[in-house]
Amino acid sequence: MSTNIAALRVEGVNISFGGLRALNDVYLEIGKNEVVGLIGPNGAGKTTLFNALCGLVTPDSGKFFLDGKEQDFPQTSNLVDLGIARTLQGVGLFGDLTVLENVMVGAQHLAHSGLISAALGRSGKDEKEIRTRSFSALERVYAGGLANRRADTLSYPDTKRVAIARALVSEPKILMLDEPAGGLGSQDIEWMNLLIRNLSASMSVLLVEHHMDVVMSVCSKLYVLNFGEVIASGSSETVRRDPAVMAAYLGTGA
Amino acid sequence: MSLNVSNLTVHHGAICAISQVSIAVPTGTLAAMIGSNGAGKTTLLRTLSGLKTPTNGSIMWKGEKIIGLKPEALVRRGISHVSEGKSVIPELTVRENLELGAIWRRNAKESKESIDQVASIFPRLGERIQQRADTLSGGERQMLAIGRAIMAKPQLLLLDEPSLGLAPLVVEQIFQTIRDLTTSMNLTVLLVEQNAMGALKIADLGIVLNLGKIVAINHAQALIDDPAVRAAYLGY
Amino acid sequence: MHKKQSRDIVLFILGGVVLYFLSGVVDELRVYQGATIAVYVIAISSIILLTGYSGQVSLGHGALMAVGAYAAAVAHIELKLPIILCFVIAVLASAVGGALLGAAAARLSGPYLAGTTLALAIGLPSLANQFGVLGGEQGLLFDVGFPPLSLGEEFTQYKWFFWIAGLAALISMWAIKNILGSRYGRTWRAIRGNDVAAQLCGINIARSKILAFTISAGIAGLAGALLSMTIGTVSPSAFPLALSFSLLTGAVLSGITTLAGAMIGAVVLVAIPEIADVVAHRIGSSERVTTNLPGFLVSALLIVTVLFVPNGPVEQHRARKAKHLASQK
Amino acid sequence: MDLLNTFLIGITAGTIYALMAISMVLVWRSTRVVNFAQAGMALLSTYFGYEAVTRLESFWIALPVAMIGGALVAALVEMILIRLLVKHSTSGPIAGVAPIIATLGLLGVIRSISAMIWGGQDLRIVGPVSNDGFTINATTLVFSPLKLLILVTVLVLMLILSVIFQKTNIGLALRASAYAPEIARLSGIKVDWVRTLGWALAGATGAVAGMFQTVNGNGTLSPDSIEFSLLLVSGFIAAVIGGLDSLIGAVIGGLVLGLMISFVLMYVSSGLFFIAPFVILLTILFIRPQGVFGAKAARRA
Amino acid sequence: AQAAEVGVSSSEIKLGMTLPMTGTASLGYNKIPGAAKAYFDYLNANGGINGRKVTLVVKDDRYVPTEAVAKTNELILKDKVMALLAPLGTANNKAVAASVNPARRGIPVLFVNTGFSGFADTKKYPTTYTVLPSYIMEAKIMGQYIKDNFAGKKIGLLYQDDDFGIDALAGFKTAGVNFAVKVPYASGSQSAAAAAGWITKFKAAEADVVILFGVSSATSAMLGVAAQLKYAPQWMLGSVGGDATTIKLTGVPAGVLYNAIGFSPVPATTDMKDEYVKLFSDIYAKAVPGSPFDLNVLLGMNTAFMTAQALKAAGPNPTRKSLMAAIDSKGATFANSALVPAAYSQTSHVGLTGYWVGKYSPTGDLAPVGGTYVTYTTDSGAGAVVKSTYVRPAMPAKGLPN
Ligand SMILES: Nc1ncnc2c1ncn2[C@@H]1O[C@H](COP(=O)(O)OP(=O)(O)OP(=O)(O)O)[C@@H](O)[C@H]1O
Ligand SMILES: Nc1ncnc2c1ncn2[C@@H]1O[C@H](COP(=O)(O)OP(=O)(O)OP(=O)(O)O)[C@@H](O)[C@H]1O
Ligand SMILES: [Mg+2]
Ligand SMILES: [Mg+2]
Repeated sequence: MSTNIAALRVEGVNISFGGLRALNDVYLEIGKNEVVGLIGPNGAGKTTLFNALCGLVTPDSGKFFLDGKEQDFPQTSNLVDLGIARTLQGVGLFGDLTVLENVMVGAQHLAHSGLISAALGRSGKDEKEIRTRSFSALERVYAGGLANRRADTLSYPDTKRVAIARALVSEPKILMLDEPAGGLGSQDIEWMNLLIRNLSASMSVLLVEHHMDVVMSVCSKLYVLNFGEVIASGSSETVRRDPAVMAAYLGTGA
Repeated sequence: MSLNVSNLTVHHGAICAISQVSIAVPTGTLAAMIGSNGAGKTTLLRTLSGLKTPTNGSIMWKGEKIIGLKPEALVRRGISHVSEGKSVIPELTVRENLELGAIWRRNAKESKESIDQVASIFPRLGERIQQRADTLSGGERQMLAIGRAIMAKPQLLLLDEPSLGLAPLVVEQIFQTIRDLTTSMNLTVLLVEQNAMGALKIADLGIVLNLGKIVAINHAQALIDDPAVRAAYLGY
Repeated sequence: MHKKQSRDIVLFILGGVVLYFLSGVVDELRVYQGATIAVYVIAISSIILLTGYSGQVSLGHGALMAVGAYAAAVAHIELKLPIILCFVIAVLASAVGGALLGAAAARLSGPYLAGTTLALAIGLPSLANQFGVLGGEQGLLFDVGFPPLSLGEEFTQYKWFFWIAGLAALISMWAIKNILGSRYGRTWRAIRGNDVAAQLCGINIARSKILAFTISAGIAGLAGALLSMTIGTVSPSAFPLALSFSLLTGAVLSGITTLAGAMIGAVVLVAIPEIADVVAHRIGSSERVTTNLPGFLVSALLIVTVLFVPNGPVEQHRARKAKHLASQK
Repeated sequence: MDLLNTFLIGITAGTIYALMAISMVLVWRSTRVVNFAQAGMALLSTYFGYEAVTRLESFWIALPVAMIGGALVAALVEMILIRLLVKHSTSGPIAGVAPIIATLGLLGVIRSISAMIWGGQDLRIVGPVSNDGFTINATTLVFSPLKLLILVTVLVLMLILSVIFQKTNIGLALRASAYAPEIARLSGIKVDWVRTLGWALAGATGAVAGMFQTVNGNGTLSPDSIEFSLLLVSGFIAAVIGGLDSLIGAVIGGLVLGLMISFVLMYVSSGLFFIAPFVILLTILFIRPQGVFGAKAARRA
Repeated sequence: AQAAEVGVSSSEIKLGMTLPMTGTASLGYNKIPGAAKAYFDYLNANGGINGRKVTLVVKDDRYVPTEAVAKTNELILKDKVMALLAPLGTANNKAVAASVNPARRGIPVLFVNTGFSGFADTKKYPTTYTVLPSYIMEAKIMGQYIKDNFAGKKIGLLYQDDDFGIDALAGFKTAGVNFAVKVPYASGSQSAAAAAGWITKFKAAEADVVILFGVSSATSAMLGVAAQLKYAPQWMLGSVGGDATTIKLTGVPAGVLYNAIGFSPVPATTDMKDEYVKLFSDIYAKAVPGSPFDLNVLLGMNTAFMTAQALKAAGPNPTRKSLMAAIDSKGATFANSALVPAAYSQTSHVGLTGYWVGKYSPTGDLAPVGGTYVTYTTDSGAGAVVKSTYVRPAMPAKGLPN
């Protein structure tokens, strides 16, 4: 059955920085329309794995499968074409662009007109298309009203929405979110939960998050990293009760 | 009364971020301040540490009026502020970042001891001591920021969302550390948190801020039990 | 969208008509200065594109102008091409130069880029001494010829320069405006804001930066060719370090991110020495003071500008208006 | 013999470039500003030194006078100009350009003021010791007591600065203030004072470079002198080669530049004076875009 | 009444000048306007030219061609000067000629301050008049001197790698001088460190005679460092960089210059027996007290003096045309301080055509060997170098044009 083919799979990923082994033989699989959580203590290597999947770090070794086909780890600027989008652990908006422009940058690849026609002022059609798409991406995160604000005047929760809209506008098949709920108040966290669940109808989501409420409520599968190794994986419920995970990460309170 | 804020009003240009706030935090008290995004929590802390000048009101610390004093002067009066969002200097090493915390005391030996202390609280930092801070993970940077504040041996500790980006286990640990430090060193702490439940659990005093105004101030446990607070800030 | 485009075109044509009539009424010196202003407008725009939009600093644009100027002169003298083609060649040649420099520059940040371009500004012009075709220190003549007779007996050489430079300025400003308003401009601003995020949006940073350098250099090359048209020769000493610096100054005076301000910067660059001369002679007491006062005034103006109007008068005005509106609400 | 002399020429020129580069590094470290007026400030300090020499007739008094003068000028510039600059243009593309423009403007202001006060003509400063080359076996080396003195002084200065930076917290405070003023403030560092101190140190170092460049040349000084123009460009290029953040880097950068130029002029062509630094700089930055001793951001996300 | 010429009114004749007043290239040359003005003031105080005062508008071009063009335009279009006087520098003059094109407007460019031979081309520069002997002439005369006095010796040459140097190389080639070593330098690079390098090269080639054919700062750097390195070949200094006063001001000990060979078209500036030097230095000392009287001053005043005669010769109501016609017909006979003939004629706008050879005294001043001026003359082409028989006409009374 074709649905069994994972949207994204990596195996045997190794990364070290100097003497430091940041990732050790890591594997991971995300099914279509699945929300997978990647959790683990600080410095376990979660962001590093994200970076490897995004071409920001080159793994020392490892295999990368997209839709079941093995290929090289992606180059950052190719991500969009591969159908992968990602948000950053910080927020990373373009401060002096408007919200709409921010999202439009994410839709860059839709433009086909070249420099000459841009210089002649003939890229209007492209622009219109990008604008429409960007606007609907903003609507999707309920941020349509912010379109003309400068990004650096937004409130913190709003910046998170816009960052997600910017990732969404390229209509990725795989969306990677790095701590989307970090720093949000309880109401916004609930909103984020809802959004992620809705998104999973049309894409796979890989999520790094320390907020266990979020993780537990949206993820169907979890991978736990510790010191660069996968120490547990499986359904959220099993992982949660895994004593090793509790000792390394969750503690008693969760 | 050790920290005494009365009728404090702070503006960002035309925006009024804090209006008519009065708080008293006795010595040795851990006060947790919660409130939704944009409530003005960060602004309040920045005013207390001298980074921002208020429009109106007064701040007394240990019986002295401190409005108008510069942050570097306030550090010498025992006020230490861990600002929001991983306030580390990426270009410096972990050790240098820590040393920075103790720099005003000009005592190399004490500084070394403090580093050992921080390393025992956050072993991860001990392992990374020679690395540049920009190699650290998000959570490690947060540890480093807190570590720097501890290095300063403060009497009033202002913490802005220290749990941001930390793993649950570490959050628990940090909260516990803050609690222990408060008690053992007779610290006064103002802890701003989005993790309202965690913060209130360890706090003596709870403060709820909304749209720049105080909407509730009470024993922490009382706030936890308050159904209105529970609904709005604790998520259940 | 399209409405805006056609409005732009109408505006630019209107601008051309105004310039046309202006050239008829003012005296010859002003016409000549007008031509210089037009040249500066183009050169400053190229800096605004590079620095204000793509965030790369160049202290060596004078050298890129030299590349364009030499290319035009060589094309004119050796290949005997018609003058308009010479200008096209100037753009292409300096764009190639810009692409090469840009490829090196894309890896460099802030002061390292400044250092490299500074060295370029010093080194490149003296390279001309090493090649015979470039005419050594005395350079090459670059004569665009007399105005066509059909324009009448009265039509002076300077007016002809002014027309050519003015038309070039209008066209290039229009093209730059379009580029900056398109996805290219947006991309550059995005990279400047956060390069990792831009990369994740599918932008090839190096390629984008090189493109900015290439376009900027091409425009600078056009300005260089026009500049050498107004002085009639191309020589290394026509493109000194001071030229690169004054372009940057002009860009700051214009507002480094406001293309519309390029006019202001250019006018100031041309007018200031004259004004400073007048002031110096009015207040100067001794010979020592009067000769050095203009230099002092120009430098002091620079400092005052970056201190108090760092984003340029246009942007300043815009910000003040926005603030005013906000406080009324 | 040629080889030795070429080497010696490069070394002495290089040590003075190194000194200038050090002063640029100090400014960069304390405020993240590339100071194009550094050579101008050195010129002004040297004029102070000239005033002292003509009145007191001792180079050894004039040198500290120049250093103190240089430190004061630099401190004033930091307090008045740079502080405002940092306040007004912190963000956006202007932040990268404003310091360049401001310091270029300052250079112009200093030059014209010097010309107004001291006139355009050459003024003389006599060096403390002879600049006549040492003679060995009847051949005269391009190395003199004065050049030896310069070499030693630069080394000593280097050492003093390194000790200040290693043994005290000033180095850390400088860097913290430059990279993250707010965090530095919250750590109890008097950021304004530290930045001023950084500039003052740079001003004093630049004054030494200016005094030495003057006596090592023909002993004359004028607002438009070639020696000072060279100091401006070479000091900056040396600092960039070294990596702008590192004192050692500045010294290596200065020496590398001095030696390479000397050898190119000697063995390739003496007409390549302005092309050589460009090629050297490009080559080094091509291999290491952040300079020899500069550090690069280790991780981006 | 007849239409008056631009820049000429009933009471005034206005002339314009651009040259580097500030900046690296200004050293020495920025004294020229003061010198010229000093003479014109003297002239005006003594009745001017037929009752008209001669005024000089000076603009600073910082030695940048674009500035020179802009400032010249101002002079012509705004200040409305009658003629341009003594603009300095090859590149600047070329830029001005190409862009401002004074020729097409019929504006005379009197006595350009450069020895570049190209400006003698009357087809290209029909209104331009040179005054200094060309660099080619100088090199040829030097070459002749070398043949006569240093046959078989190893010769070294320091030159600027631009037009200036190219002219020099051309002259030496015509004269048939073979160099053991040639050292070019880039303009603006003449520092002490660079000079040490040049010396190393000359030493390596074991040059006996070293010709310094560069600007003053190059000569100074070279001689200063040579003194430190105890390097003392037979020096031969070109006139451009050979002004003793300027060299000594840059700190070169006078002793180093001793016995060096030098060339000049005008008398030695210390030669107070010379009537021109005497008069000019008196006028200058009164006008600009405290400023030393050097070659730049002498040349500047000489230029002003020649200009005055040209204006006088141009008739009661001088026009641009009559001014140039006057030089063409009578220029060769204009009294002036130079000890060599001028070659102005209907077909040539070439000024002075030769040099006298002298040696520097122990105090570092150029003086004729044995007290008498021995002058040579030649052209910029293939013509031979010959001993000149030119006898300078006596100075008109009080140094005023007659
Ligand atoms: N460029 C680098 N050089 C050296 N060490 C690095 C580098 N990048 C990452 N590391 C180290 O690798 C480890 C993994 O970092 P990573 O950012 O992946 O952690 P994380 O799981 O995302 O943690 P957090 O939850 O705190 O964000 C950390 O200990 C970090 O210090
Ligand atoms: N530098 C600033 N300029 C203008 N307005 C500001 C500035 N900083 C904060 N504000 C505004 O002041 C108000 C209070 O902000 P503050 O950062 O203090 O809130 P907070 O409670 O810390 O929020 P969060 O939980 O998101 O950190 C907000 O409306 C914010 O938009
Ligand atoms: Mg992380
Ligand atoms: Mg906050």
